[in-house]
Amino acid sequence: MINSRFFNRSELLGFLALAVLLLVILPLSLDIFRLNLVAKYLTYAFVGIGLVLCWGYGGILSLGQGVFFGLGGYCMAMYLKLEASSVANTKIQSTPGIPDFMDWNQLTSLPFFWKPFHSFPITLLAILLVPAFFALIIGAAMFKRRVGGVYFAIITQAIAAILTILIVGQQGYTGGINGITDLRTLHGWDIRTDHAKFILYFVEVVLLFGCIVAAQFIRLTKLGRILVAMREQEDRVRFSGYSVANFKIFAFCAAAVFAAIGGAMFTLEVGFMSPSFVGIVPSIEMVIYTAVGGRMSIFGAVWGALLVNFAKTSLSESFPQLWLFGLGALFIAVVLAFPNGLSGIWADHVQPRIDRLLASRKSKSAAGMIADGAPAE
Amino acid sequence: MLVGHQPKDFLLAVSGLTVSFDGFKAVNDLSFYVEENEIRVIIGPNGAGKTTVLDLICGKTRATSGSIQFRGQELTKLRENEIVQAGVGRKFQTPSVFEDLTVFENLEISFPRGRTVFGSLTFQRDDTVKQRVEEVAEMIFLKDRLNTYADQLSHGQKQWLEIGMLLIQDPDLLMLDEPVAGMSVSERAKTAELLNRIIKDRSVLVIEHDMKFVEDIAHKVTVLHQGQILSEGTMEHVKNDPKVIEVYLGH
Amino acid sequence: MSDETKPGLKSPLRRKLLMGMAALPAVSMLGRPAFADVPATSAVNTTGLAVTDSEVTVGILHSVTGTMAISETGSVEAEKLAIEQINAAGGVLGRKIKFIQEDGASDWPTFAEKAKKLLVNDKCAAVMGCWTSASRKAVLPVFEQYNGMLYYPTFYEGLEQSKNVIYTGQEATQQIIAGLDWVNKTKGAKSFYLLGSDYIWPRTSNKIARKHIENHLQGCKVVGEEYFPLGSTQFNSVINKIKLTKPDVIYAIIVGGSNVAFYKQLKAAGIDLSKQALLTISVTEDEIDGIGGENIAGAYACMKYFQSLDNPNNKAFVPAFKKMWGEKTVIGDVTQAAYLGPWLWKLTVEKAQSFDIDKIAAASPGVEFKGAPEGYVRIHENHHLWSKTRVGRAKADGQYELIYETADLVEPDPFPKGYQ
Amino acid sequence: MFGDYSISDLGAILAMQGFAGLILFSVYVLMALGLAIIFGQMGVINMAHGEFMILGAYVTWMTSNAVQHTAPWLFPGYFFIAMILAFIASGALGMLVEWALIRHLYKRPLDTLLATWGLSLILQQAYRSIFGAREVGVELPEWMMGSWQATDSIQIPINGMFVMGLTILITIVVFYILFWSSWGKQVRAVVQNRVMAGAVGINTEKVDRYTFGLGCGIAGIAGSAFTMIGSTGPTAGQLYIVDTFLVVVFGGAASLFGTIASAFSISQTQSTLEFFLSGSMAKVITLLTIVAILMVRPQGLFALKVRK
Repeated sequence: MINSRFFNRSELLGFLALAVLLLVILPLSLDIFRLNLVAKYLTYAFVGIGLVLCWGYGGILSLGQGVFFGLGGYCMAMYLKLEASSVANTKIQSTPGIPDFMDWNQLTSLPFFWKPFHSFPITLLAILLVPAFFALIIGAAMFKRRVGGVYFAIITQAIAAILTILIVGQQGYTGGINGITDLRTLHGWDIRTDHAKFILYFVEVVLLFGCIVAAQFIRLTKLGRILVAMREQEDRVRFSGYSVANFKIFAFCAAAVFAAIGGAMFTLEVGFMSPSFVGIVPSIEMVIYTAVGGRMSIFGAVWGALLVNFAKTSLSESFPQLWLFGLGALFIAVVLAFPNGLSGIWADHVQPRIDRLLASRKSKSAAGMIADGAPAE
Repeated sequence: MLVGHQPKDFLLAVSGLTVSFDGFKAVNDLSFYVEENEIRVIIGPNGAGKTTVLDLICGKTRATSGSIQFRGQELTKLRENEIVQAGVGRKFQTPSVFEDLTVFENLEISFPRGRTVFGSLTFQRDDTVKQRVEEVAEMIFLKDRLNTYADQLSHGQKQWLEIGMLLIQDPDLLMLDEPVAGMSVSERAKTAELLNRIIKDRSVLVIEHDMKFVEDIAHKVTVLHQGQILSEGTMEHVKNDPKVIEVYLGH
Repeated sequence: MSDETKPGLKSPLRRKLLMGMAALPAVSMLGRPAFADVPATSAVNTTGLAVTDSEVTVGILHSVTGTMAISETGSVEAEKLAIEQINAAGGVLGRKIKFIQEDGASDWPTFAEKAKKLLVNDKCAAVMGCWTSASRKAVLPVFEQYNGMLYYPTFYEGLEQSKNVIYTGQEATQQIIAGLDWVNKTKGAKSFYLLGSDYIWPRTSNKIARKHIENHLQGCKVVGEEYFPLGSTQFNSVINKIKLTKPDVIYAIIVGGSNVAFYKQLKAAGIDLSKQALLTISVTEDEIDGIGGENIAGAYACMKYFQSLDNPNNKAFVPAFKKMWGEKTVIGDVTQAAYLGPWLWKLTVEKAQSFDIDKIAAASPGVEFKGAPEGYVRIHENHHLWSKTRVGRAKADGQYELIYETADLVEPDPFPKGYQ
Repeated sequence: MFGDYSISDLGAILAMQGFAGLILFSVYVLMALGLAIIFGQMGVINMAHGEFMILGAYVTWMTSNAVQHTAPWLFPGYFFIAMILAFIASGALGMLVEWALIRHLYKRPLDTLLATWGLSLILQQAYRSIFGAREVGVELPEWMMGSWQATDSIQIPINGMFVMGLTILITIVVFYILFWSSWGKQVRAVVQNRVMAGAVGINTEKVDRYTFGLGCGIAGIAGSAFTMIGSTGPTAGQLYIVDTFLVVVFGGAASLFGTIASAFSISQTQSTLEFFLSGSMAKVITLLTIVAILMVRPQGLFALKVRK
């Protein structure tokens, strides 16, 4: 029977390979500096997983994932900033006990929407719920009215632009273009030390695997199949008795929550949050990572985020001028020749050989099937 | 408004239905009634508005004015999925199946359970589902292809699959848009056999050009012309209607 | 297409040649320092920095790609020039400076990431870098955590002070107060219209300007204050408002590409800068290159350095810079401040007789650099520089002519009382 | 804020403010026309549109330098040459891109978005490598600077009028090409039914290529005109892209008339808001309004009602 197992064989191999790489090989072989870089790359993998669900499976291309990444990141940053702005730490300010940038902007008390972020549980809830709520509003407004495809992409892009201008413009409340910086401790635990970075890395990897499993679960339920069905024949789904809009809203909200978790982890790993992760350019870059990894593959998205960012760091260290040429060309190549990205190449060219080598007579893997199907549009 | 008819008497009561696209009235003040277990065929020349009528009933196109009552429920105010849930099934002219899914999955999606977001997340593929899917697959001659991805089916098989997807919905009113178009002769015969089987125990609204096929199945025929009813009645009656002859032969 | 119009093509090639030449003497001296009194490495480097008997490694951390590359190029060039000159003069404590350059790519986490690389992996003895406040804010925790030393060249909003940073540009009060006093005194200006790009430096600077205008200048008032998104190119509405309010002075802190649009539209709207006083603290000679001298001629800028300064240091500096980077390059305030970084570091190291960060941080206050192109500068206890404030008037050829300079060095005051 | 001013002052401001809105309107129309052709007519989402504009700006800059060095007597009129060259350069690059990239993606509109984003990265870096990271200033002939003194208190910028005149001219030409020329009929035929158009003997590939080239060429002219009011740097194109797309989408993608109407309403809203609020908030409110209206009316202001 199809789909009777949670992971099929190649997916299980992919999962194990990733687990060995992230949990054993990288921590053993990299110094803490490089490991922290990997942790930074992996925060984009969260966004990628969400994009696979909503773009690869649901056919909804959002160019505004930076909004959710940013919302999650800002929620976390607000909590950390409040902790760093204790009265003792800020006694040279004219109003001690509020974040430094508020003091510079003549605020004399904490704005109301900052107050809940004194509490860690509320912060955790906010990281998940604020972006989900935001996505729900956007999604409900757009999908109920059947705004889709290109229009959805452009409107999400506009929303990313609006949020950036707002954050930059309201610097007394948001820290402006500098963002929220100088974050120090989480519940009294100094997150800047090497030791903390090491632990945070593992926390993040575990969360990432949690998200992979959650995404895989969604993919394997009937909802996952409806998403695929919807991408191809939206009307047929509608005339099979489903509210297409509700399913799209769900996929969009799920993607938003994944992105927000990534954003919150980003704040913890990097130690600050700024509007430069909210805008259009980072949002499109997140789509690029996903496309390069393979928009149809959850693991592909993780690999895409890792490899593109790794290439970015190493190429920009040695050939800063060439980096943008390389990225642009890579991207065009992926779109033109390999619409399913690295995972498509793997499924089309590498996996069959392995299968032949193993002389396996099993039926085609699910990943291979998807790669054979029509591209997303 | 409906003199002499209680809407309850009919399964489907279309009255005064009008839709205009930029001033062009594709369907103009159309009224007709379908009874329980009736098989109604709509015929008419190209551009007569046949497909538009089905689009209007299933909610794909919104009516400019008029009403569509299904078991006394006003359909023009419902969304497509609500219309389906009310018991109206629709097959499109070109086969629309989910090519990236297997035959089994195609049928399973149409199974009328777990149609909400939460329902689909918790949907279990239990024995009832499997049984029903296999049952329908057998009817549509695809029993041995359950694990085949739909993009590998032939054109005729896709048509069958789509009919099967409707069948598993078990609608009270089944609307078919040229179900035998584009089929080979042998497929056509098989399809006719299939249709004859599935139209039992429910009302059916069919658009078809194949007159032989129409004669075989139709209880009543409605002839559309320029968005309006030209003639309605038994096949015999319609065939001999001078207006129909005029329109069909006058061209 | 003449070569002159394509500085971008020309300079990389030239740079390579020059770097190659600069490397030659360093190679020939390997192993044996040229100067007799070179202290032992173990004595001057107790914390494991990248210092050998013949070499010391510093980092250069600026954006060479992305939107900020436009601004930061000049700083990179100035820092490389200073390093080359220091090496030619015998290096630092007898050690040649070797630099590792990293690209911040106009992306703040990348700055933090590269800063960490320079400190942790490369063990740089000092880093010259950053331009925007956002990038500095991003790297600051890194420098404090790993105890590095950053020489930061840009004029900025103040409100910061760190043991691990030497601010070679002006903090806000140094740039603003003397300029406002001057325009009030000599031009009799009473009403001011404040403009800025929408981020922290213009906002903080305008805040200081407003407080100074309202509290310290007799009978003066602010008649308008406006902010525009970064990159905005539409200024017609605010120009109309300026015409409506007829301020004595337009006080403009607009940055980047928006400047071009602002000054072109100002000119096109019939505002003649030779009659309408405009004072800016954000337009250096670098920006005029893009704006076009004819569009901004007549405007006043308040800086600490102009390329046209007439003093012996600058007369040596400008030709050296042009020799290295091309005849067409211009030198703005920040470029000069970036040039100070390596020199101040060298002087501090020699004063401390050590490369250790803690000793440098402690030795910095009081370090004087008499060879600065802007004239004499000195490091304050708060790690900012004592420097003069100057007012220049823009000419059509893209240069400023010096109109006024403060008699004495102005004390840096990053947390100005009464201005917050 | 109006307390201190006389009625005539206010009248003058109102006139100038209206004019500022009109200039912004012209800018939006120039930006959006090319995109409206490419996106509205061909369905291609060209994220590199801004870079095509910047190419036009660089061509103008090079022309201005070349003319100054070789034929200074030509300088007062060089702008016209520059615009033609900008059109040719951007148009030619556009046709090359269509051939190399876009034609493989007509069936995947969202993928054109991704591919052209890659292209825009490459173009940005190319500009940076060729022209340097710094912004370049284009010197204008003297007659284009300054303003026309309409009354004592009303001054109208000459280059603003020039941009407006240019916008009207280009709009007329585009409308002529698309709606009255036989080539325009071919374009529309291909847009409506590619297969059918091919069947009746229209060379659809050629039509696609020239349409794309035309859209990019107009972007080049827009970039050329922008050197009068904006800046020219490698990444300046990115600033325009969201605004441009919103103008086109808000107008109703398939309708050129809608593009113009939407450019008008957006520019007037923004310039009025700018007068009462700060530039940042004006921008936020304008964008929010557009997004909100698009949510209520996703087809934009002017949508062709088509039978689906």
